[in-house]
Formats: sequence, C-alpha cells, structure tokens
Amino acid sequence: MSPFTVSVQSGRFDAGAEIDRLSRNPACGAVVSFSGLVRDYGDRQDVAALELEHYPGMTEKALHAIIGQARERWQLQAATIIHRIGYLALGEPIVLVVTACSHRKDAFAAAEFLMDFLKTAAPFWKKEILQDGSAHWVEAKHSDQAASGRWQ
Amino acid sequence: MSPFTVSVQSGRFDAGAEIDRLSRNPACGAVVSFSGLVRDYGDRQDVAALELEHYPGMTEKALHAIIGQARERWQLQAATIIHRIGYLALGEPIVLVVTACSHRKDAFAAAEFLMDFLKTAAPFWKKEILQDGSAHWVEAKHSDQAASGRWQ
Amino acid sequence: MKLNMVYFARLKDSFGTSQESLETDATSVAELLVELRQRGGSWATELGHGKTFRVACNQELAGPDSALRDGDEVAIFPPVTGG
Amino acid sequence: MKLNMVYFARLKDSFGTSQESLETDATSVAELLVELRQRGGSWATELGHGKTFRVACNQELAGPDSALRDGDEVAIFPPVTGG
Repeated sequence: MSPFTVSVQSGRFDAGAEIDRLSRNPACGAVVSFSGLVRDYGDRQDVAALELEHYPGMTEKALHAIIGQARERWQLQAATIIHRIGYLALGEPIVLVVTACSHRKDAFAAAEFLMDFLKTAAPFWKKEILQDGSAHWVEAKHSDQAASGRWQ
Repeated sequence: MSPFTVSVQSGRFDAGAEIDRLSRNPACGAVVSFSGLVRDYGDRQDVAALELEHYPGMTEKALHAIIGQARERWQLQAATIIHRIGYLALGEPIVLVVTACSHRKDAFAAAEFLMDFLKTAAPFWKKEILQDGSAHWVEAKHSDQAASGRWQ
Repeated sequence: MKLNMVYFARLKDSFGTSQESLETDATSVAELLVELRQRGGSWATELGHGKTFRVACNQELAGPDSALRDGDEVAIFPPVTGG
Repeated sequence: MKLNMVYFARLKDSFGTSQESLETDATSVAELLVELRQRGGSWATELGHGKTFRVACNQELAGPDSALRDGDEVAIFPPVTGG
C-alpha cells in the first residue's frame, strides 16, 4: 500500500488507527494529525447538521495533487487525507489529515499546508441544515483564501 | 476533569482516544495532534532504544506552565500533553500533544508551540542505548533552541 | 462539438440541473461562458461578471483561456467549502 | 543554611550522586556555583565557565542572581532533551 492515501467516504474514520498506521514507518519520528469537526457556529448559530457534496473523480485527483505539492516542499514520508461526504450531524468529524516526517517542523508545516489547500482546491461543498429544517449553501471564506495564499 | 491535562507515564498512550476525548467539546472545530516516536537516527545510526529520565514534580509543573503560556496566546479550548519515561524501544511513541480550538490556525500554532517549549523547558533527558549495549546522554540540539526562540 | 457539462452545489440548484450534453462552437472557457449567459435567467445572474465561480475542464481547474475539445467534461461550481 | 541539592542526567553521572544535603552560606545561585566549583574534579569541569547547564530553584528555572533560602530544593542539570 502506498504511504500516500486519500479517501472520500460517508462513514466515520478512526484518527487513532491512521496515526498508528503512519507511525509504523521507522524513518518517521514525527506524526501530525488534524481533525475537523462539525461546529455549532458556521454561518449561523443554529446549525444542526451539514450535508457535504463533492465532485466524484475530480476530488480524488485534487487530493492527490495537493499531496504531490506538499511532497515537493517537505520530506513527507507518508500522508493520509480522509474527507467525509453526505449528512454529518453536529460534532461529527468531517476531515482528517495525517502527515509523517522525520522532523516535527516538516510534519506540522505539511499538515497545515494540506488543510489550507484542501479548503481552496478540493471540490467539496457544505450545505448547512438548521434546527428548523431549512438549509443553505455555505459561502467560501475569505480567510481560507488568505490561508492558502500565504504558501505562495 | 479539566480540559487541560498533563501526564508523565511509563506506559503507552492511545493517541486516538485522546483526540476523541478532546473532540467531544462542541466548541472545538479543530483538533491537532503531534506524536513523537523513537527514531533510528538520533545522535547515532545504531540506536536500539532510549532511556528517558525526568525531574519528578518539576516536570508536571513545567508542562502545566507551557500550557498556560499557550492559553495566553491562543483560544485554546483543551489540550493534553503525555510524555513517557523509562525504557522505550525503537518505534515506540515518546510524546503526545493534542490541542483543540475553534479554528485550525490556532490549533496548529498551539500544538507546535507546546512541542517547541516542551523540548526546551520541560526537564526530560534522553539516553540513547546502542545496539552493542553501550549508552550515552543525548546532547541538546541547537535547532530546538532556535525553534522555541522564534515564538518570542 | 459536444461538451459534457456538470454543475454542483448552489449552481446546480440555481440552474435546476446537475448535468447536460451541450452542442456548442465555443473553443475556450470564456466563449462557453458567453454562450451560457445568453440563456438569461439564473445563467446570466450566476455567471455574470463580478460573480465568483470556478470552471474545471476534465477535472482540472481551468481559466478563461483554457481550450475546449469535443467530448470534454466541463464543470462549473461555486468556490469550494470543504474541510 | 541548608539546601537540598538534586542532580540529573549527565551531571548526576559525572558527580556520582543524585542528591545531597548541603550546608552553605551562599545567598545566590552564582555564589553556590562558585562554592561547588571549589570542590574540583567533575564539579569544576561540569560547572566551569563556558559549560551549558541549568539551575532550578524549588522546581522553577533560576538565573545566577536568584536568591537562595534555607530549605530550598536546588537542581542542577544539563539542557533538556525530551520530546
């Protein structure tokens, strides 16, 4: 199995299992993970759940391309990106990024880079479902554009 | 239980369980973890294991102080630091830092800050045990001093 | 020539369709957008100047000058909001 | 006055002891170090000028000017290498 994996799935993921898997590489002294969760304060205060849509086919390509960019910048020994789609209730995990490097600075930088680029270059869209049952598409955040821009 | 915990222990830790515990806070949309492992290239190429010594009493104080400094800088909702002591074979996890914040930028920055300061301010010392059975104390790295210096 | 058009998220809802087969003479993304805006209604509004949207050609992000070829899969969607 | 001295890691090995009760008139960390260096041998070597080590007083990092009081726990150790 390649040390670089991406997955788009509706089911939950196991962050600990992914960290353990990437920790088995004897060259990796540093493993960093990021877990993103459905919060109760997106564009609105009364969010009950999210509905995640994506562009099948392009999504996987985009995630592999983002990992490729990270590998050009850092000594990245292994990386995993898992992104969930479909209906996700409040508190559910949405996204997991795990990076494994020889040195902690690289592992931190690569994980943050992967998240910043995923947020601007991977074709996922969030719809917020409110407690009254109404729903709306989330607008892209300027802060996410700024976060990916700082790597250029 | 306080959302800010430190532990100095000889046994293994469960990174996934700590991430899951910090993910239960509904205000936290972002959880970052760092796992540090015994590598096969410390000061020498033929390292078989580490022996970790610490200063009981001061260690826990120092780790809580480091968390306190992080809380002054970022909106840190919860944090865990677990550091192992005693004999640790190649590939074993040594240290775990987990941070939970509303925003990913804060969670990444706080986790990296905790690691950088732990490496320079928490009284732990590594002894490398080589494959031939000989052992020596690891020298402090200039790069670790530089890493903590950049936060000032 | 024929393009396989796909739409996502808010644009899919506005246009009332998620995909269509489009017979066109447009040779670039910019020309294709001119043609789609001429449909009026939500097409003119959503793809109007000053509106922010993205175009992908064969599942890679494309710019106004990107060339189009027969059989291309062309996607139009809002800025992404995953993660 | 009396200090409870503790030593760690390489310094513990060099000094051949991990702790001792020390009767002293030193009122600061700097004065204490002068006194310890006068023991000669590994004390003079390890605590010599140009050597890097840390001093903690009552489990908080201390500097040369830190005052010492009867009953203080004073630790001397190499730069830390955990994590």
